[in-house]
Amino acid sequence: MTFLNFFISGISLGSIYAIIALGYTMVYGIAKMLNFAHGDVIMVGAYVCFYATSRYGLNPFLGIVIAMIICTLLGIIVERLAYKPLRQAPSLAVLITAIGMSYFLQNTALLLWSSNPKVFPSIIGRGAFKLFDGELSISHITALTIGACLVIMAVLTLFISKTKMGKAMRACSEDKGAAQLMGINVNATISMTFAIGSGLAAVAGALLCSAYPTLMPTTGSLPGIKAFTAAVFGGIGSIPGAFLGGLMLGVIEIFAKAYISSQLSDAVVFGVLIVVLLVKPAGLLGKMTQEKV
Amino acid sequence: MTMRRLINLKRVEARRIYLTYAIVIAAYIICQVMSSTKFLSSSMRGMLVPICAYMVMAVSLNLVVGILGELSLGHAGFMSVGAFSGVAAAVLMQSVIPFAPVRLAIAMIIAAVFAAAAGFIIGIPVLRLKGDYLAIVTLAFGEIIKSILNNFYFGIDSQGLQFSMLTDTTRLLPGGKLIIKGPMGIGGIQKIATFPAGFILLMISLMIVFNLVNSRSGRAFMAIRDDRIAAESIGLDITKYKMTAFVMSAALAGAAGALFAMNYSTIVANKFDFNTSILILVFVVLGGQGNMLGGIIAAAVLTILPEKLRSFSEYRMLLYAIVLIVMMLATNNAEIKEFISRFNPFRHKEAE
Amino acid sequence: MKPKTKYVPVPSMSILPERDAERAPVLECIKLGITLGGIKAVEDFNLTIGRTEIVGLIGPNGAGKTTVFNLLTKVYQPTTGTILLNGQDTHGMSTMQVNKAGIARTFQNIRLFRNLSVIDNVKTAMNNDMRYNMVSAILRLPNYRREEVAAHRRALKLLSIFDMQNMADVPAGSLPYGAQRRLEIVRALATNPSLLLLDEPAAGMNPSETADLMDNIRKVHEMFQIAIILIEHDMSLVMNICEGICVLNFGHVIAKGTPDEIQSNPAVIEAYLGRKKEA
Amino acid sequence: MKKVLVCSLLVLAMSASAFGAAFKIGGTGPLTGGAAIYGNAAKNGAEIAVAEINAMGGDIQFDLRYEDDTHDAEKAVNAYNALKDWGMQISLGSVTSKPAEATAAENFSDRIFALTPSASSAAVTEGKDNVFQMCFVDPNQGTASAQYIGEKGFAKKVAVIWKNDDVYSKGVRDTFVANAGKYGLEIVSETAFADGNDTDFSVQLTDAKEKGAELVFLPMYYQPASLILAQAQAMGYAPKWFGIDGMDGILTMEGFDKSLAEGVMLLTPFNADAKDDKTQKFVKTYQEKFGEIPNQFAADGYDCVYAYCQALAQAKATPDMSAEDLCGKMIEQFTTMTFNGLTGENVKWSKNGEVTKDPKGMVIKNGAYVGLD
Repeated sequence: MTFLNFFISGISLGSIYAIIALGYTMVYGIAKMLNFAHGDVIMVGAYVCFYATSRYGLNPFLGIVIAMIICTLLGIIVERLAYKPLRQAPSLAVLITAIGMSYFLQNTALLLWSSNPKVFPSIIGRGAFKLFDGELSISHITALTIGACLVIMAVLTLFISKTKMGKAMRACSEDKGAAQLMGINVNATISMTFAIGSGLAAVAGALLCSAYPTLMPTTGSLPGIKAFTAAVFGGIGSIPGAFLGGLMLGVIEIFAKAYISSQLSDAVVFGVLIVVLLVKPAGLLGKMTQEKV
Repeated sequence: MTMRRLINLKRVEARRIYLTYAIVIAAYIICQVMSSTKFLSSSMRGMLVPICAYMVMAVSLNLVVGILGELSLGHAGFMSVGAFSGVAAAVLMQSVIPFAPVRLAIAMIIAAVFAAAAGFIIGIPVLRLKGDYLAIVTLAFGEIIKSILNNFYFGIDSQGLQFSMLTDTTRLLPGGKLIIKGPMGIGGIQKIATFPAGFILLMISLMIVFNLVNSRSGRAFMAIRDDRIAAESIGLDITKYKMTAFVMSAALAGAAGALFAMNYSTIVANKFDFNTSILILVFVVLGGQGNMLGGIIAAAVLTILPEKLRSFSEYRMLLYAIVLIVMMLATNNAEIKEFISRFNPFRHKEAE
Repeated sequence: MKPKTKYVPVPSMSILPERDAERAPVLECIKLGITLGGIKAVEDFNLTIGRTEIVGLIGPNGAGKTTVFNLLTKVYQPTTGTILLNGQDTHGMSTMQVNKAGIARTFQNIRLFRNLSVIDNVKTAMNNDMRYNMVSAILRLPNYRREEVAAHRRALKLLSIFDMQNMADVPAGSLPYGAQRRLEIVRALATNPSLLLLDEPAAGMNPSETADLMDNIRKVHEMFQIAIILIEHDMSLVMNICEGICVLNFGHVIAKGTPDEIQSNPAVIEAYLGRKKEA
Repeated sequence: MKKVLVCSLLVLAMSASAFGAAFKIGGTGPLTGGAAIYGNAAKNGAEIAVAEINAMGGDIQFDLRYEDDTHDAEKAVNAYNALKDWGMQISLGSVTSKPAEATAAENFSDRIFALTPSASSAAVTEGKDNVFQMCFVDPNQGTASAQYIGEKGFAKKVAVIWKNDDVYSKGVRDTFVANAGKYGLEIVSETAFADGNDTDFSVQLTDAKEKGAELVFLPMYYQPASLILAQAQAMGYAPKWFGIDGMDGILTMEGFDKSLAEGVMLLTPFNADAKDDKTQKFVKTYQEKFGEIPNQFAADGYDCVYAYCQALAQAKATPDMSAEDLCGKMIEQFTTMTFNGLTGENVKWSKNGEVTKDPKGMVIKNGAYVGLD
């Protein structure tokens, strides 16, 4: 039973990683850049949601909607100002700019909202589903996160495969030059990707802080890196991969803490990542592309 | 075909190498003179050694990122291995070698050897991967090194060296000394790192990298970077050369780590985290991949900049972030670059 | 450079068996095949190349010509069949090992080391001839200087075959197209191959450049006395220069023979020449 | 109106140096980054003290400057050097332990006296005659906690959760574990966390619960502690909780459900709910100026400045003295004087710079601190 409880803890942590990883993977898949500022957009989303609900007493779900709107705008602005001018630049330059953007968002948050941690009110309370006479409990927020992950995954998959914009995104991810020649507005498509990714980040922020309720300007950065790892784990660029990678990372982390060593759990998590990549060099669900000779 | 439009790479490269040496030497002399005549503020004087260490880190990472063309996000891990092994070695040698500069030199060599060994072990799995996957695995190794060092205890007593993991079970005999104390790192370090030592290490690193680049190994590195498949087709052993560059780079990072650590009285594994790896990567990218002088200048500028921004108090790191973004835009956006190059009289000689 | 011996043309055993010579063939492919993505890209490919023979590998687009090159150089490992290089089975070898064993190639889409100078492109290919180690390089020991000077001279000599010695210090990526193609050949030659694979060397060249290239290939052939396999769409080049021709279609060899035989082969005309005549 | 007054006091404080009659006092602390809460609190506390002292217009006037060290030894030394260039005469060391170790070494070699508000690692003062601490040393907190729990008979079976990559947490945990046996405590569960996996504590809590721990000792700052309390409640685990001074601040976190902390015990020298005038005045000023309730870091910062004020007055020091002269005088004063501040009465310092003051055992009842005795 303990094992199952740990498993559920792992799933609950993993679902948070998964929802952050979805944003990472989507931006990577289409814009081919590692958006290290994604974690900080999550933090901004969480702050907006926090202020909307605790300070202005709005309904939590309305808070999330407001956070999504603000984060979407933020994503578009960031993309326009910092990433768009570097479309032709080497990918490393974009990576560094993203890191600069991450510092920028963190420090802006520090100035705006101070360094004191805030306790985030859970958007759906702190209850749990009890199973087996209370031996097992799955908190509502975990259930909600997993549900949200599945819904987002389904919607994203449908969006990408069915809509015109989604098809444009797929085309851009395959070959930007060819997409342009086919009359696709590559810039608009990439902006759209950032907008969606940032909107997702707001949801992720609200869920992250509902599950683990402290909020600081640095709240997004470490889960961001973990989620990025999760995205790679599942095969970066693959939407189901991000979900699977996130869940697995969470479960591995909890099991490593429980059965190996709570001090070395990070080393174990990253060790597993390395082993997985050696066996499957493009991640669990990633596609290996062979260079044409 | 107009030959005049084509640049003579050999001449450009030779000029760049001499220019790099000349600027480093000149900067050293100026700093040394200013420092001895008290013309340099304490703040600047205090940064001389770390700047040297960061410059060596930039040169070292440039070997992997700029010359070999592989992205490493865990370079601080090697610095960490070097820092811990170097300082531990220096502590152990304290009574044997009383003369500090010699102790420092030996400690840096030991640090380089340990970091190279770490580079080799890590290189075996890492170099089988490509691109972003390789990058994420270096990040993972950086975190693993940090995690392990945070749980590593190392001491010496009359029975010899004692190690333990997770908890301190070294049970040192009376008179023994616990050198590495897990998350507390190493404390009470004798500050034997000096600016001249940093300068010498930088010059040696430059010599190693420049001479390597202009040899069969260096050509092989760059060939692999430019086209791996073609490099294989002309019989280059990709794995061997990637490993060579990786290990060499790790060794230099290790020596830099030892220099850095011995400039402070205390060192912890958390110092060498992902953010430090990124910082070094920023030096390399900002200075231009493969451009040693650029990396060195970027290391100096980005170390001094946050200090010079202190007068902006709470806006300091915000400004730093803005400056970083603006610099990346300015050096990488074609239009802005073109605009800036109009003001640079030397530009046309160096640019493609 | 290799010692110059008398040039004895030794034509292909397979294509021209009656002109077989006393020396062993440089390359023998026996029932070579590969499946890529479920499609049999090449199947039952048999070819034997004599010691100093020039063979053309032709066929319509997508016939599997470059795949054959990729099989020979182990970019792909063949699913079936055997490749004997100088009588030695290359099974399990990597691209690098095959090159050391004597195959050098050029690429259909030019693959130069663009940021390296022209001469460094050539010297990189001489890497396996050099013996000095990293310590010598870092400390600039005498053996480093000696070997570097020797390599430099040899590289210049090779470049001079293609009249490129005056571009030695130019970045390879900034060379004009034709020069880039020539440099790829020089780079391949610098690895001392016994078999040179040229993948569409004349692609994108105008007729006068093609004529120059033809001369150059002949010159190389004569100087180094090596076997050459040539993939080419320019029929005048192939017919002029090749002693034997192998025609590939849909991954299968449909004809082998001398240029004259191929030109009159009805299967070839139907599959290839008939439609390509205007080219 | 009061805000304006405080602000103008601050302006006065900052401009005191213009007259050249103020002591230049400087400190480093994390003002940005993940540890910014602690640095800003200490800085704010010190600023209030300086404003008050300067407003009184006595002989002792201060010119305070805090530099950001981002909780990093390297940056701390840079910050220290920047303060030296500014002309710092006496130092507030650094706020957090590892940076403080690095700057203390500089203080020692430059002969600039340092009194750190909150850097509690033993290595900060070790072997340095001119570096003093305002807070307890980590080892003392560990021992004191074990003694307190053992002697009061709170529990026999104890679990410890600590932050493995944090010097403070690790330091307290080490001496707590080493001394637990002496006071009849059995440590049944020991689990750790670190930066990057400090969100989910289910494993640590399950371990403690399954091993039957009656009390969980939390040597850590209040931010992770708040998560632990919330998660324990969610899994229905209700042991006794015992924290140390870093736990202070948990009640003032914006949005924190105070019922979670009901019954949490902690050893702290300061609590913002104390009824004495001094504390109440400080808390009021702090709230007006910074809009938050001060934690112990702020109180430590505040006390440091007042301790300096007292020592300088007693030593009859003047701002034109060199740092080295002041250093000698301060060593003399601090090893002999007794100080009454927010964080303790009859505070004394030993020759090695460690502070002696009584830790107050507190328990949280109905969302407020109550003395444990």
